[in-house]
Amino acid sequence: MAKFIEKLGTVDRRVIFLLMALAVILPLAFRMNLPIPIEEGPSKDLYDAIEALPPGSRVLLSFDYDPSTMPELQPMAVALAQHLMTKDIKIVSMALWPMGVSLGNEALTMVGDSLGREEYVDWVNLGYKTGGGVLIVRMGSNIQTVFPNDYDGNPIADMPVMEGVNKLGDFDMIISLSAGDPGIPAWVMMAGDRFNIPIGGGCTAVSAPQFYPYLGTGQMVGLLGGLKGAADYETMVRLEEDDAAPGTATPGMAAQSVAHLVIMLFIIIGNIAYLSTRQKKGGLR
Amino acid sequence: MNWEVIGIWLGALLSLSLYSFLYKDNPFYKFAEHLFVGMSAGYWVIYTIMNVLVPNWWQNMVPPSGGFQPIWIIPGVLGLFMLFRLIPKLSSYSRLSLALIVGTGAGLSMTAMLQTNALAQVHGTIISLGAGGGWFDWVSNIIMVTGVVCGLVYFFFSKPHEGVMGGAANIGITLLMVAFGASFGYTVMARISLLIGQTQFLLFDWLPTMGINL
Amino acid sequence: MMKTLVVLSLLLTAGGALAQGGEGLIECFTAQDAPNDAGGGIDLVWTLSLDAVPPDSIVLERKDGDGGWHSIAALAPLSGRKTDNELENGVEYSYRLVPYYGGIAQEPSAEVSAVPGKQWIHSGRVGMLVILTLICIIIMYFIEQGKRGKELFIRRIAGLTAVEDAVGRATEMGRPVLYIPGIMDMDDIQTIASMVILGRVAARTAEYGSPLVVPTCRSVVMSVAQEVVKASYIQAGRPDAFIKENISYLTDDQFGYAAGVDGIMVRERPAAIFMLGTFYAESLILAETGRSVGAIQIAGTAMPSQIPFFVAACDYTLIGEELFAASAYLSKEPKLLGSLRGQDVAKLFFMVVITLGVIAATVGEAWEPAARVAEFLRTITNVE
Amino acid sequence: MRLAIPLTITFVAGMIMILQFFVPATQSLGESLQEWYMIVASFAIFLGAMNLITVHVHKIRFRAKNWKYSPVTIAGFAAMVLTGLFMGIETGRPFDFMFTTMMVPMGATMFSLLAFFVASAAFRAFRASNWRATLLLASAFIVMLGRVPIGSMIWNRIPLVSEWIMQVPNLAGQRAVMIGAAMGMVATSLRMIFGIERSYLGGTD
Repeated sequence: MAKFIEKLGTVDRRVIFLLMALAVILPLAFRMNLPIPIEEGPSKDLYDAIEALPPGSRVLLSFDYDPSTMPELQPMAVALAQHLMTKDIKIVSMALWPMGVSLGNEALTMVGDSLGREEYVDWVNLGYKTGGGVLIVRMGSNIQTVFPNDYDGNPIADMPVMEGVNKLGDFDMIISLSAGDPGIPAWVMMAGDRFNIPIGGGCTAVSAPQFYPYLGTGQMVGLLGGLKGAADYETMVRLEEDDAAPGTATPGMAAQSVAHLVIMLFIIIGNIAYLSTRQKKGGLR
Repeated sequence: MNWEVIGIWLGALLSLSLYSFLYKDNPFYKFAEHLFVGMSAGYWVIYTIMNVLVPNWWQNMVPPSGGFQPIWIIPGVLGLFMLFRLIPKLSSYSRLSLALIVGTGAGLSMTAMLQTNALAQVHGTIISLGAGGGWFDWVSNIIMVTGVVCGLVYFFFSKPHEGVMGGAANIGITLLMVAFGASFGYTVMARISLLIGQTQFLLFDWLPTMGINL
Repeated sequence: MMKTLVVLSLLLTAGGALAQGGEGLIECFTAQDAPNDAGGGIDLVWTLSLDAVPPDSIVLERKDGDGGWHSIAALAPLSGRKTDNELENGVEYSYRLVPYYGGIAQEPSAEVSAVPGKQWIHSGRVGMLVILTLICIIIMYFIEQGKRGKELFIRRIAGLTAVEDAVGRATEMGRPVLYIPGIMDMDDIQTIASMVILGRVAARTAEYGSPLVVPTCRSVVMSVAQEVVKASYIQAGRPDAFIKENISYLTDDQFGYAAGVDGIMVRERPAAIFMLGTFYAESLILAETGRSVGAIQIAGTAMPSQIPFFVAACDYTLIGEELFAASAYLSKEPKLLGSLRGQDVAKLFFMVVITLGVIAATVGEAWEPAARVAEFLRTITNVE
Repeated sequence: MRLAIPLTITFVAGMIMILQFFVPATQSLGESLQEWYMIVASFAIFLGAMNLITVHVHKIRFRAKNWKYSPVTIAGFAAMVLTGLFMGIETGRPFDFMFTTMMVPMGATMFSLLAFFVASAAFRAFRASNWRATLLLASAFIVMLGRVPIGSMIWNRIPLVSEWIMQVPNLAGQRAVMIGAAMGMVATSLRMIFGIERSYLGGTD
């Protein structure tokens, strides 16, 4: 037995890989389901900040990600669009990542169609321009010079949704769904800090800790972190709107939990094995 | 068989080839890896031409509405200098372009870093230890402030970490370890999410094309 | 603002109140030059009277050169502010607001005017300017001190003492050294720091004679790396050992790059791997693969989110600022050591500001003057 | 003196960028400079592409190890560039098709390899070998528990503890790293702008 435990401590990493694969595949294939409790936290903060906006407010939604982070960020895009549109908030969207344009369009069209919101009146997608932080600064003085047309080439000047929106300062909130650089830091630095616009965001779980300082200093009003954040938001939006379309984040959470448990189990096994070897060696470090 | 199915199969086969790397390096991985490097390099070339060089340079210099803006010759020439690296005799011209890139980057990040990563963080740390009111808030605030200060002591390079300095640096690095652990733990979830996304693709998009419906 | 809204909505539900013209409806309508801009902007601010029914919309009009009024924007009734942009500096502009009820224009508000101009100093950034100047002076002073030959101490940095061993080990095993400079371009300061360290590492590999492989994710980085390594080999008197092809470009794509570098790792089996620069998600893909081929790994980055992965998977990790200290440590060049000393003093300054600020804020809860000190420190560290 | 001109350019460009941050009146100058910089940096992509192709042609010609895969790289590159240049990049064109059906899944797959690597790294690195490592292990473990519903089933305070770790010790640690690194970056930028650091230009003084 002792020998077996010791062996576990140096197990080939391919065994770990195999178990991880099973931990994800099985719950998905058998559609396991687990409930999600909602607690106070950055996800709730973002939800509340949007709840506090009056109807007719204007929000800039920036899709700063690409398909590689879709599993986490796309459900957020859908849930946010759902929330904003139900509240009659106008959405102006754009992308700092080229691939974000079509992903954002997918989410906005889907939600817009289901809620009967019209493109150019209730929402618009300005598309992508390169430049990151620089682009944002330029939008701070004038949006039209940066985006004369939307992604489809329609001039934005005559769109009802753009009425009264000339520069970043005219937005009531900016939300960036961010997978890396450029993303939330650029918005916080170049828009939030410079023009005093509340910044909200969604990001992959990995980058969330690095944005906690922004939450602490109030540079951001709220944050959705990873699939958990997306599932939180989905749940909150659905509490409000029973007929909202079911999200994709919630089923994934089950697989998530099982895989988490497997990793934690590994850590425990690794430590038991380690401690038993150490004892054998007479407590040497 | 239609294009959508072909697309799903291409994606699935390439994904599986890359996953095979987890077992060990093999011809499937080598093939997918070489293809990925080549295709993505090609993608970025086209992307740069279509999204930067054409709209931000060419169309500024020769606007579609007519006319010619000579000022835009300068960045064009500096850009070409960059390519002079391919010609050994002229390669030193590329330094001019490099100088512009580095200078702009340095100036921009100097102010941005100081503002967002230093001053905003210092600003956020100037709190009253009693903020929040309860005894637990006191403890949290003290840990926070001591943590930041001791963490900074750890990054002192010009003094040996001995005595009081050593003690503080020790607290600092300990706290950094807690932070790294937390950050790691927090991330695990995201990484699994990605695997979930890919697994969903294989299970629910690819398998059905073979008539397997889970 | 909140109160206005509440009162307004109460009035709305009560209904019945009469539509009103701009004179009585719009209060405190002011125009002034937009602050901290490059000119061409005028800020217009107003509030709606609490006693009136809010209009359906408000149209902002500007008086043009010919003396006529022209509508420049239709605004939501509760917007309360608007900046008019792209005006000519130094020219006086006049504005008025016209409320609309049910599509019918009412009496316009009183006229206000302002002259747009550009500002020569951003009022919200003066504190930062002072601090930046101070930091720069401190750093430059210590660089001068270093140049003048003042003896400067530098503490041991574990990851860097290992550089020599790692390169030596690669030579003994007859395997290459792999250097990964991160995935960002030359405008990134971490990449620049990485290039400086690459120069030092190349000096060692030139001396020991083990091949140095540098795959890059950016074209500019590739050409800089070639220059830097070549210079080191020439300096070490081994220009013949410099192989330009070993420093190559793979792709700008983050994961395409990761796939390529993973391939290089398993096929070239480097004995030492350096990962220094800006890394994102690819950090652990590279570090775990490097680990599996049994290489000594020295990593370093200032990306807070990636440091934990390097700590977990590498033998040595340069944390944050240690990456920037590396070039000074490896070269022991006096001006770089001086710069490092200057950075320390700058950090000391921030520590003092934090400590003073926290004490003042804490004491300030009971004693007013201390609170003012804390407020002052908060103000100078606040940047708009 | 052949470094004098590049060093001057670095100095001027750096100073303009700093100036435009503090002096609103010079903002447009900074904006043009950044536009230029973007264009210049973009030209370099051809340099990289040339290098990639040369390296692989070289491999094929000299029958280097694994040379048989080099044509794959060249073909992939050519396929993207040629379809992009001659058939357009709009949705539905071959360029876009190859991008969405091949590159995107490959990128996502490489990214998702992390799930496996995170597991193996955690298994190996998180050992209670000394008290500091134990702290690292403990904080990682608690935060992991706090991120899944099972955590709150074990003890309903776990999400709160995990949140506290993220908001207090983690925040303090991140701040220390950020402030320290910012000083390193400011000093490095300063040395670049004033030409004290110039090894990136190649050659020696």
